[in-house]
Amino acid sequence: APEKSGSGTDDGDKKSEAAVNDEGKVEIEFWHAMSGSGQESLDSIVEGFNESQGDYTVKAEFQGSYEELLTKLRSIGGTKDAPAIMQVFEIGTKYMIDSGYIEPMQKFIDEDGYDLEQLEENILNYYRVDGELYSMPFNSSTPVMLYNKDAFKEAGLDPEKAPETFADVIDTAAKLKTDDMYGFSMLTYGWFFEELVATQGGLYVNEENGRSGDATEAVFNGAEGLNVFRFLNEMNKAGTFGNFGTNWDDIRAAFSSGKVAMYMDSSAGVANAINSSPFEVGVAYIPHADEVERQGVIIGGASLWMSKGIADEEQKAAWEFMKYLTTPEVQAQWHLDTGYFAINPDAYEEDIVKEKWDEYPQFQVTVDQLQDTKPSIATQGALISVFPESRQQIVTALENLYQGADPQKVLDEAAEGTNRAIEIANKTKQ
Amino acid sequence: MTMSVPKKITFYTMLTVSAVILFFPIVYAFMISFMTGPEILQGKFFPESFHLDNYIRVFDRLPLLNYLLNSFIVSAGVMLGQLVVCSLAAYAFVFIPFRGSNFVFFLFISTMMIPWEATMIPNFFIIQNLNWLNTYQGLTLPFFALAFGTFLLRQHFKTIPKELHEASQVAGLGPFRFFLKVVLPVSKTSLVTLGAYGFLTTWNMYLWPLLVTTNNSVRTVQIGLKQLQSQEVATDWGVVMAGVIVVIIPTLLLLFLGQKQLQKGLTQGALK
Amino acid sequence: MSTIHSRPDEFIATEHKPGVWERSRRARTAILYLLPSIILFSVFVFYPMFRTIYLSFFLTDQAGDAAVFVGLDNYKYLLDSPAFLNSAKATLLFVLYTVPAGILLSLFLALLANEKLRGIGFFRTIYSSTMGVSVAASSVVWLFMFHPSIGMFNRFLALFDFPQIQWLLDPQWALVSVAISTIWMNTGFSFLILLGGLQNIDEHLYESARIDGAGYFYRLRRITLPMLSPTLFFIITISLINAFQTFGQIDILTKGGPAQSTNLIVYSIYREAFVNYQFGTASAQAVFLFLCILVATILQFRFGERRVHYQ
Amino acid sequence: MKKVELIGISKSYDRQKDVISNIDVRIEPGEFFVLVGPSGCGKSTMLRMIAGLEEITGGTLKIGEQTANRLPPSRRDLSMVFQNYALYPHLSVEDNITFGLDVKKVPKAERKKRAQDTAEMLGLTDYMKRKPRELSGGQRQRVALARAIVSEAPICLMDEPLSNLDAKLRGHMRSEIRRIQRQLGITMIYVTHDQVEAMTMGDRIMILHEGKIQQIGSPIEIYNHPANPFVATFIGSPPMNLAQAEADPGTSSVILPGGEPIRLPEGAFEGIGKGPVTVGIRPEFLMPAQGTSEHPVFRAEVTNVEVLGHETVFSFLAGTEEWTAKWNGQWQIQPGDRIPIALDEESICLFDAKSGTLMKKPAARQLSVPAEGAAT
Amino acid sequence: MKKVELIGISKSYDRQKDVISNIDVRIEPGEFFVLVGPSGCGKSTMLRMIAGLEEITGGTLKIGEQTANRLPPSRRDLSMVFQNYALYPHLSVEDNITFGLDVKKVPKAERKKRAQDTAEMLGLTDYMKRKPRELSGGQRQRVALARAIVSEAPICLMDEPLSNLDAKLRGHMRSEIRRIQRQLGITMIYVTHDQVEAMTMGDRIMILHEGKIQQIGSPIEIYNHPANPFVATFIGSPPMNLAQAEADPGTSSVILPGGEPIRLPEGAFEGIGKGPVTVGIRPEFLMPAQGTSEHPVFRAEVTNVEVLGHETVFSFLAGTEEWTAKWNGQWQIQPGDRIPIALDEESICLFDAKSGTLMKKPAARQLSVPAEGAAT
Ligand SMILES: Nc1ncnc2c1ncn2[C@@H]1O[C@H](COP(=O)(O)OP(=O)(O)OP(=O)(O)O)[C@@H](O)[C@H]1O
Ligand SMILES: Nc1ncnc2c1ncn2[C@@H]1O[C@H](COP(=O)(O)OP(=O)(O)OP(=O)(O)O)[C@@H](O)[C@H]1O
Ligand SMILES: [Mg+2]
Ligand SMILES: [Mg+2]
Repeated sequence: APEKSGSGTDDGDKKSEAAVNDEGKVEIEFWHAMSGSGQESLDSIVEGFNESQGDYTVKAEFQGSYEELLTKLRSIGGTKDAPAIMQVFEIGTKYMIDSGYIEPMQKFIDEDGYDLEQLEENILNYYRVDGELYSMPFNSSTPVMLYNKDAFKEAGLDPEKAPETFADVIDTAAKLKTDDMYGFSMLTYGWFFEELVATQGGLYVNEENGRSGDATEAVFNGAEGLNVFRFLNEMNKAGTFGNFGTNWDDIRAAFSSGKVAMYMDSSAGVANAINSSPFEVGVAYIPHADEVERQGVIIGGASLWMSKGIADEEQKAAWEFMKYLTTPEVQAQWHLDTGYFAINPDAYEEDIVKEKWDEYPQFQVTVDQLQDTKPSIATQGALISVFPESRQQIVTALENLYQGADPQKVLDEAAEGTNRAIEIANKTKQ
Repeated sequence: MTMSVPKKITFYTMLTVSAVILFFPIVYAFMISFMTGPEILQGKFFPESFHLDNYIRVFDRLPLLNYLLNSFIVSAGVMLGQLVVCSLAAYAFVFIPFRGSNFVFFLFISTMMIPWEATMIPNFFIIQNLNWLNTYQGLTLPFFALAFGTFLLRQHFKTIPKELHEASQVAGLGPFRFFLKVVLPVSKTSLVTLGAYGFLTTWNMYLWPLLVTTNNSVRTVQIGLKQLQSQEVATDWGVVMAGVIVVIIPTLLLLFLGQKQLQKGLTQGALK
Repeated sequence: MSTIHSRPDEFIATEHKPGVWERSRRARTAILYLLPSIILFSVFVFYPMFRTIYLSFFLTDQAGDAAVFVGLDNYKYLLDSPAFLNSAKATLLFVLYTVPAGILLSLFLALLANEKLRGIGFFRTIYSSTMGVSVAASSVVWLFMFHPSIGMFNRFLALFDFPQIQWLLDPQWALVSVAISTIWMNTGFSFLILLGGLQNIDEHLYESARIDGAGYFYRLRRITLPMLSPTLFFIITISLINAFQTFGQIDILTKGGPAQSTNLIVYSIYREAFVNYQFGTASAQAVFLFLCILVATILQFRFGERRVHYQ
Repeated sequence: MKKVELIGISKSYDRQKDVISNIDVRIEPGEFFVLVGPSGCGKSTMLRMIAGLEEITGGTLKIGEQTANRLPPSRRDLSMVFQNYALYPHLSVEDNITFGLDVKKVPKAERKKRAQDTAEMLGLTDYMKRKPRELSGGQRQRVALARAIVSEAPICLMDEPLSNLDAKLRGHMRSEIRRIQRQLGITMIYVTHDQVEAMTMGDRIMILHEGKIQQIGSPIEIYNHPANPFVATFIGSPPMNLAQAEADPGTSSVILPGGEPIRLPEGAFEGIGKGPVTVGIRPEFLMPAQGTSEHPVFRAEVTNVEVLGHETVFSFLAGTEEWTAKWNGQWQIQPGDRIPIALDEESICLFDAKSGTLMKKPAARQLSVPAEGAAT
Repeated sequence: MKKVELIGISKSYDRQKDVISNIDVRIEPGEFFVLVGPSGCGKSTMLRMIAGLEEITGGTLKIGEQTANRLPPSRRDLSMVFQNYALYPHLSVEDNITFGLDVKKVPKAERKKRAQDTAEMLGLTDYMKRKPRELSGGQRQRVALARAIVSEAPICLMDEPLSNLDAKLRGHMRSEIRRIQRQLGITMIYVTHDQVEAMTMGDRIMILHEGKIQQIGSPIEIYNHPANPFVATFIGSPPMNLAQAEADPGTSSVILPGGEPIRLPEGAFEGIGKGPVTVGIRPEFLMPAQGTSEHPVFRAEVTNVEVLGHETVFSFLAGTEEWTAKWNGQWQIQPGDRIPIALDEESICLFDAKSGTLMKKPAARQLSVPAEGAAT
């Protein structure tokens, strides 16, 4: 059987030598999953850091998608091949904490007296477990609803007033529907479902969304979840819902080419939607069930983790890099390049951001939605180690729903699948 | 030999229609690689102008030349390794009849049935334990033995007239020299086919190179292609397609050259 | 490598029967040639395979190590799981869609391109070109062509006022769509192999048949196909195995959806192993797939190779 | 019954050098036409052009009344035996034989019958179920032959169809092929290297050399009046003896180099001037000198002897040339012997030394059986 | 120079029927040994066993002093011409020829020289750069031949090496092969269908029939004293005429069925009793009856005539059998003619009707040249 050198439980003191490069600087690796324009921006940030000081060099290495990166981490974690910094998606948080390969961020925050107040509270909330911050938030996004203002006008609707509740959306979608255009659409992706549940204050799993202990059961098939499925089902039955699959680019292309009038997207996709659409694009909060008050959104995206068991110098380098990342200037650039939120809200005061916002006032909406979020267990997001599998269950449930299956039934099936995964995970964890 | 004119016309028509249909996706990708974002969304076929912006951006963004070179080294390495290992094995199966030959052959074939995805993780541990992460041998060695290649060559070796084997034996050729001097040259077609196959599949590999490399030193070009596509942030299709074109041009080129070589081999050495 | 020679034959048979050593001489020579393959296969295929089989009897922990022995539970679970049965069914359907059609298409192209016509080299190059396009690259292009709103297929349909098809989003169509793109991707390779086989057929046989007055299709049936049988056998076997193991295009085109309709076994294995990190069930699926392909291949060798004619 | 006509046919494989040039010949319906020539002279090429397997690079080919240059082989209605057999390796002997009938949709019963008859004729009955690779060389050739015979096409092309058979079987096959050809009135074009086949089977023989026609005529005509030294040495085995000599019409003799003059009969020099000529004489006209001979006799040293059973062939030095003589019976001659040889001067022929054209034919020598009742 | 010895060799392809059975023969070092027999009798099989290409299913094969049953072909140090040439399609003619030398590490210069010499001898010089595919049948055969010749191995096996060559070239090749074989002292085992080759090249001939030895002996011995009717009809062309007859030692004559009795010379019936015998006579001993003949003459109706140029072969009915006669010269005989034929009774041989063993040999008939000076 393959052995993993040093299984990460108690090697706190046998720390290795720090890797030093030709120029005498401590060199650390930073594994990330940023491709496309994200990578472009990230590379320039890393370059900025390397030039900003003389002691450390960070090497950013792309390691594939979030899943692929995590797979590699699971195999290499705790060995000498492991990097100092790694980017892991939000739903990997629970796994990372349990893995034992990582050094909680809180340790450095405390040692260094770093002021966490400067960072966006609603983002930190997600990554804070038992009051401790385990990883440094990095690329964060939330869902928003985009709509075609021109289509609104054509349908005789007020383009400045987007629908807010499920019922509103259903109505509006019906009005917007034409031969060529669907009223509403949503990527078949578990994240959006989680958001629509959370904004109603609904939980995903028990044990306070897994934050007060290991979750043992999925609860998303309760009333809130059912609301979401009914909402989608109603439009789908009415033919006003367009299904554009599981691919981000497909649904975006559908919107930009006028095949659908409203859809849910990530805040990170707003800029592109505006740029590539030949019509005016409106941005709105995500809808919520009529009978409840809007709670807000959960943060999505990824955060940065630090390895345990590496040389102190290397950890120091990693920490310095993370601090650099959170500066307003860097965050401002990051926000503009990618559309992800700035984790440091001061960034929004930077001139370059202001200029941009003047040009794209829609951005304001995304930030407002985040800042309007009411902190709660629901909007903090669930913590389970089998999240990826659970999301698949949701995708399957949604697909079955669109094929005409009963909302409650598909939702229960998804919960059942999730339960089994949770059960196995708990069983195999000593 | 000769063909009547109407027959010729029929053939050319069929040839052309098939060629157009078959080649369309590649042309399409080529066209898109020159388009801007909005153009693509409008679903056009011809770009407004053939500007090279997308290509410039591709090369700007990634050390693509470096990736291409790595891809080339890895693919050529795998190709050569496969040719050597597979032809040796196929030769034994066809020309050295021994007891249990069928069994061993089937054992080989059975390796084809094991989905690579299922054994990738254990293999990754092997490479890691050998300390071969970020090395060319880690990228190439696991692919040297190829049941498919052995099978392909075996099928071809079987069509070599037995008289050739006999004539060489009488001429005093040992098995290894018969292999070198007759079997390999006579099987040029299959070797080129297998070579092309090995090269191209290696060139096109993504998951394994990604897994066993952690930095750019030996990374291949398919990883670069993946880096052009985004997950949550919108993908710039023009750039991606430009990447696609850059990545497939070397393989297409190789295929064209190989094709030429094949043609020559075919006309020269056809077995009767 | 060049040191491999046949052993000098010291043991010339006298009257008595040759000994075991002598009788195994050929086997020993053969082993020398097979050794590189055997070593590599053992390390990179057989060992991981046994590990896979081993893991299939366990539940694995988050690091992918065997944690709880469950015996055949993983298999039982799979056989009860509608998702897996659906995967198995989809895989079978996919094989049915792609293999015969793909081989027929390549055979058709190879026959076309086997004619001695001016400029045939150009067509051969075009036909084999899809082999030069990686699965990833071609999937991206096909994704585009299948696009429900801006894809060329739907534009084409619109041109003739046909109803639009949700190629990759309609569970009725998704598998077919993936199959179509897969056939395209495999065409180049099958074409090359078949063309090579065709070119190896002795021209005299055709000449003889033409003098007898055999028409094109008669020659095809009575000479080409039988003489091509080793190649056909090969390509059918390979296509079968490849079809069972399709992965890349699924990952890019549909990710197993919609409604699991394209969740082929290998993709399901991948998801189970790489995303869900359930090596136990993933391994069980892999073993199951292995057995399926094994059976298909044994059948193919038993009944297929009998009809194959080697020179 | 169809005629085959070649008008100015030529062929080049590389578009540079003609392998066949300017062939003009008309093969009559029902004729047995034999094609001979040294290895590589273009015989197979010519057959293949007639069959439509090889493109004709120049000239016109007519089959029946039709111009056939571009006619596909299948529409020429002929059968062919290939030099390398071209058997279908995947079909049994029986299926190989019936392949063509199958194509022509001959009813199954008849197909079977015809195949069996032909197989029997060729001694293949025991091998009907075998694959070609399990046959001996001669058996393969017979299958190839059977395939052509069974089709009964009006034109049949055979490329050395008997080369791998033994003398006895070959003798049998010769007459069988001839019989079938006559019976069905097939137009046969037959390539062979065998003197006996050429002489006994053909209505006419065409001799090809480096792609050019040397002579066309009936076997006896060619044997007796070879158009040039090439034909003279090619037909007849052992070949005709040749030597460069001086013609002296004054004394009515030819003078071999370093040899005595040989007086030729009256009238032999009609139309021949003094000067160099090529002298030719067939080995059988160099006879054992017995008692007092009416023919000129000379002595020569024997260089090589082959005793064939019914005859003895030996070579000797005639001036600078090595000549061969053929004597009936088994002679006890040793290389080195000097023996007296009589030369039948009437059988000498003379060729123009430069152009090679036949200037003096050998005397006609038709033997006939004494009239009925003349014998004791 | 190595001897080849076959001791009780037999061979079966299907482990049921022997294709070759119980062959015992010792081929002497430097001997030219010819193997003949009808198509399919096992000649190629025997060669292939000697070469080590076919498993020997019974008996012992010795090459030199070594038991070679399990020796790999490459270590038997022999060369072979295959019946179907077995040329390497990917190599040029030159490379095909030098292939074996290459293997034996002959220095490059010598290799080239030997290849060129051989090619010249075989008339292949112009084709050295071609691939086998671009050669005519005869040219291919010559390449195969060149490959064997050039290797100068002490044992050489040839399987019908001249079957695709024309008479002239064949004559040339015959003497060349013989010359090389003598010069290098090669032990040659040579399969042929050609009577002339068998008679002129072999030191000894072995006649095989259905896998069994019929006779081994020098060519003339076999011609003159065929061991049985099979050999008698197999060697000699046209074959010996046979008929069933009654021996009557009392009158010293044999009586053909429905024919007159033929009186044989004194002593012919030594050891032969009254009863059925097989009568055999070679065609050349059925002579034209000229004037008053010392031989018995009979009249027969001619059924078929072949005029070969230097001789005429015709068949006629002798009782119920069809016999052939061979007369020198070109005879004007038509089928249907009744002609008088003289029979050289001394040349008759008698075989046991059942076992087929030769009981009466034909009279020895050695002709010799008149002693030096006897001629005019
Ligand atoms: N591979 C084989 N399997 C079965 N039978 C075979 C095989 N090879 C040859 N034979 C049979 O063995 C017999 C002897 O064949 P062989 O080739 O030795 O004949 P041969 O004397 O060389 O004839 P030919 O003069 O026609 O070449 C033939 O009847 C043939 O059909
Ligand atoms: N495909 C080819 N390409 C080039 N040259 C060829 C080709 N086929 C034949 N030749 C040449 O053309 C000439 C005539 O060949 P052909 O086969 O007609 O000879 P042939 O008279 O049948 O001889 P043989 O009696 O030896 O069979 C030969 O010199 C040969 O080398
Ligand atoms: Mg020829
Ligand atoms: Mg033979």
